[in-house]
Amino acid sequence: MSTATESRVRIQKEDFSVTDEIEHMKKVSANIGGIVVFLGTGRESSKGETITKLHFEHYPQMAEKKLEELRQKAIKDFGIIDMSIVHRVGEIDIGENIVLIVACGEHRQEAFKACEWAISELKRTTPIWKRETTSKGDVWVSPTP
Amino acid sequence: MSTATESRVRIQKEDFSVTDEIEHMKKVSANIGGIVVFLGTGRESSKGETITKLHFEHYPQMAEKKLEELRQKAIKDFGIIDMSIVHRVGEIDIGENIVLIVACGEHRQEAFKACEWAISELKRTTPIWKRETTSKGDVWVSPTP
Amino acid sequence: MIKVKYFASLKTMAGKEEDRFDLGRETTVLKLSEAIGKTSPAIGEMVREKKVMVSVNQDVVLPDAVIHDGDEVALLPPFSGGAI
Amino acid sequence: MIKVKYFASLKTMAGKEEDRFDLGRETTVLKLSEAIGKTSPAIGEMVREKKVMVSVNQDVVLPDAVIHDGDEVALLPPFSGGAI
Repeated sequence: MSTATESRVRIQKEDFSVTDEIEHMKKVSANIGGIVVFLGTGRESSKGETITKLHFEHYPQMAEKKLEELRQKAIKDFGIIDMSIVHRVGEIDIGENIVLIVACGEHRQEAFKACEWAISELKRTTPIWKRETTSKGDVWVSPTP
Repeated sequence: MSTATESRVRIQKEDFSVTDEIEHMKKVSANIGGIVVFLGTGRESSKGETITKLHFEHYPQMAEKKLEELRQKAIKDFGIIDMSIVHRVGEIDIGENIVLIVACGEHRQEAFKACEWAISELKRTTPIWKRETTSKGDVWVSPTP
Repeated sequence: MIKVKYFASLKTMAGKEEDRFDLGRETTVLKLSEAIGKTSPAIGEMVREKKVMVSVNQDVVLPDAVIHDGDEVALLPPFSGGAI
Repeated sequence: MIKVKYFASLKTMAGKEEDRFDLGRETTVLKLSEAIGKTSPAIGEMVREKKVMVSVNQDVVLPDAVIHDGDEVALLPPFSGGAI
């Protein structure tokens, strides 16, 4: 069901397989010992409203460029072996995968730090926007920390 | 290839599928928004020695009991929705999966904290031992922080 | 010509995905916001009040940045990717 | 009878997975360590020097814990699970 391609950062409509993404990263080095993964999924409620659907839009090219910058900074600043990032766009149902960050380190400490930094930096710097569909209609969402 | 059973903590010889474990956890609640996963894998080298094989042994029943205590404490102390833990025992090759912790939260912050705490607590409290096979023979490993 | 791209809520407000403006060889974000304001006053104002970020050729710029003929400008509402 | 289980390096040292000792209705970790020491002096010493943890019925206990007839005792070298 997935298409873990050669590219370490991707924005795509299709779902991804967490297992495939991890197995792909494992091939990078035999010294990976700790892999920390963040998987963001579609929640059913937000600020008391029931959400029925999500829609993500991105600024093509700029979004990919920001993700690649983010990946390279994570590798350099935290000393991890590698990182991959996949973000979906288009319509996404509740419970479905939205975003995946895989941080691979020799040890776990740096992988945890890099992964947590990366998701918060992604939200801050990557031109992607979320629209929520609730019973009250469609709303473009303001950022959350 | 995996057998994601009903049990949230397991010690088993067989490999597991990260995707299956996550999908199993997603069914717990439609309010899961952030999932943080730690996956420990077999590294090729340790203190300069090349490792050819790993072997894990556990104290049956006590190890499972400790993992379940750990899971319940993580849920209570960090306010996450749920956690699952799988640890493999027996022979494990380089690059293979060893241990998986899946922490599911409404938000990512508590899931990161709970997952990082859980792996370090597992190492401290769960009766599991690692033996490394190198060119110099077999060595039972002393704990690492 | 300068190409201006609208995203998310701004696309809805503008009623279109992009616009083109001829403002000579060199202009500023402020002057561009006034040109946009002629058809979409609310958007022009949001740019001047820094409620949206502005990128030029896919790099976020400061409000006093210079824009050249042929540049791609985008108006970027606050980002909200990354799930929760 | 008290059942004593050896794990990891201790299993290698003892040359067996478990042992049984008859020490009456009630005994202590110290007395048990002396009984073990008769056939495996090094292990008895490790217990007394607290180089291994001791569990009784699968709960880690302090060195002055009382052990009852029928209990399952385990000698636990420092744990090293959890990959890295």
